[in-house]
Amino acid sequence: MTQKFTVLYFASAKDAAKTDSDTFEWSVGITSAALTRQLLARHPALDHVLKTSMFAVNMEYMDQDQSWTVQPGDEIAIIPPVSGG
Amino acid sequence: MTQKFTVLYFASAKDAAKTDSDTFEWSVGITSAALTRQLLARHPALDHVLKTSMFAVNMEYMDQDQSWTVQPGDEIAIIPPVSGG
Amino acid sequence: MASPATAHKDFVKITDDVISLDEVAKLVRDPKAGAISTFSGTTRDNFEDKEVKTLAYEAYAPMAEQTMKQLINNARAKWNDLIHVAIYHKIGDCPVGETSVVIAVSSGHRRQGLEATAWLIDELKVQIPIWKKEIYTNGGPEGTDGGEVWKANNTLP
Amino acid sequence: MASPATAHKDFVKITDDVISLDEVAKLVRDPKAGAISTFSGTTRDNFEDKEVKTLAYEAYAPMAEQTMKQLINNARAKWNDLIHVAIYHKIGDCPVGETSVVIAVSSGHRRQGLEATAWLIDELKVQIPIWKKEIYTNGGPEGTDGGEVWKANNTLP
Repeated sequence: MTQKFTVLYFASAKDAAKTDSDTFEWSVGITSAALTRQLLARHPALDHVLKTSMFAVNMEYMDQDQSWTVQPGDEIAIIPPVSGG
Repeated sequence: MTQKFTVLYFASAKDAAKTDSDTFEWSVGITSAALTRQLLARHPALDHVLKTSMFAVNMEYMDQDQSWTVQPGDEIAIIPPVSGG
Repeated sequence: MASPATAHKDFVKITDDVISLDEVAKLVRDPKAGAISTFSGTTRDNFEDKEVKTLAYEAYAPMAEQTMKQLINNARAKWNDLIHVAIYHKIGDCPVGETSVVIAVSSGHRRQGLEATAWLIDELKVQIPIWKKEIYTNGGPEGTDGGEVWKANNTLP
Repeated sequence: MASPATAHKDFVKITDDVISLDEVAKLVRDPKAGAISTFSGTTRDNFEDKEVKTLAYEAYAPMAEQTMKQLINNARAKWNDLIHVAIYHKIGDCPVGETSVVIAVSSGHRRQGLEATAWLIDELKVQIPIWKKEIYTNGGPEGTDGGEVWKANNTLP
């Protein structure tokens, strides 16, 4: 069985990716840096957005200064600068 | 024509005076100190209340450290410590 | 071009009626407002371990309304972003859970409205000629009178 | 004897519906509460001299609600007098004058509720995954599109 993970796009990330979500095939040990490369390979227009965005994994913000490893089934979200209120 | 002024009592002052207002006859030059004496003569039970109350004249608080003179037609109020809110 | 500036409006009222937060908040709505801050005072069921049955408020109503207007003027002098301001205070009985006072402030941005709301309730409690009588139950058989007392606001919040 | 202490309740919601201040404030009513503080964010008709036609909000709804709950937990750790707390945020269109967010906090006494309300809206604006798009009129003929832009909250209030 192929394992997968999901990436969600919101706001300017959704506009750049022209979709609100993607599914990627999971490969063992894929890191946040490798994820970023995969995202840009699929959606070059995300380049600018990713520079100012945070990642959330399973609805928790990730520390931007630390690398992390994607797990199968993870729900990863690109969180551009927020503007609620 | 006899000239008059009114004194209003609120809260604990009303309880002590057992009325919510009185009319006094105005005499030339009556001061705040003389007013206090007249109030106590009419309502000895006001003694305790007056120690912690303010006067308002025509709906303006009076400076407690300054004497003032009652004018005919004045509406004077005894304002015990307030507790709105 | 944004629409022309709105005239600032003040609403003050001493009322026998139940106060509706929504109604008071609606008074301060404005297309120029980005924020509406409100404070409601409600009757707590206890005061220093005594069980409160009800509160009764009394006011020197015309002076209370005039003093509220002065308070709003003073707030406008301190915070220039305020748009409309409303202060409603109930008199008469105010049972547990009911609203005794509502302050509502609209402002362009949130900071000044929030600060002004906190300041207005602080000042109201020391300046406005309104008095609260707390009527206690004494914890004995139903209906037993636990006494009543005119409160004085202390100056600490 | 005062009645037993109330369980503290949190209410968070991301909703398509119009938000009623009264409804949200009613959620936090409690016989132990002496104060209910609220903050409502409303759509202003202008941003830096551009005329705003409408706002549209988008949220990562499940994470937004979860993050709101965490925010409330953090507020409770800072202020121990809070009773119930509600945070409602609208998504979708939010025309000028309409309410995008309501925060309501009940507390035993007023100070902590007022402080927590101000803190919660500050933190909401930097932490909660919600995005606002401003859609402008350009001041030309009716219906002319003045463009739109995803906003970012700056960290200053």
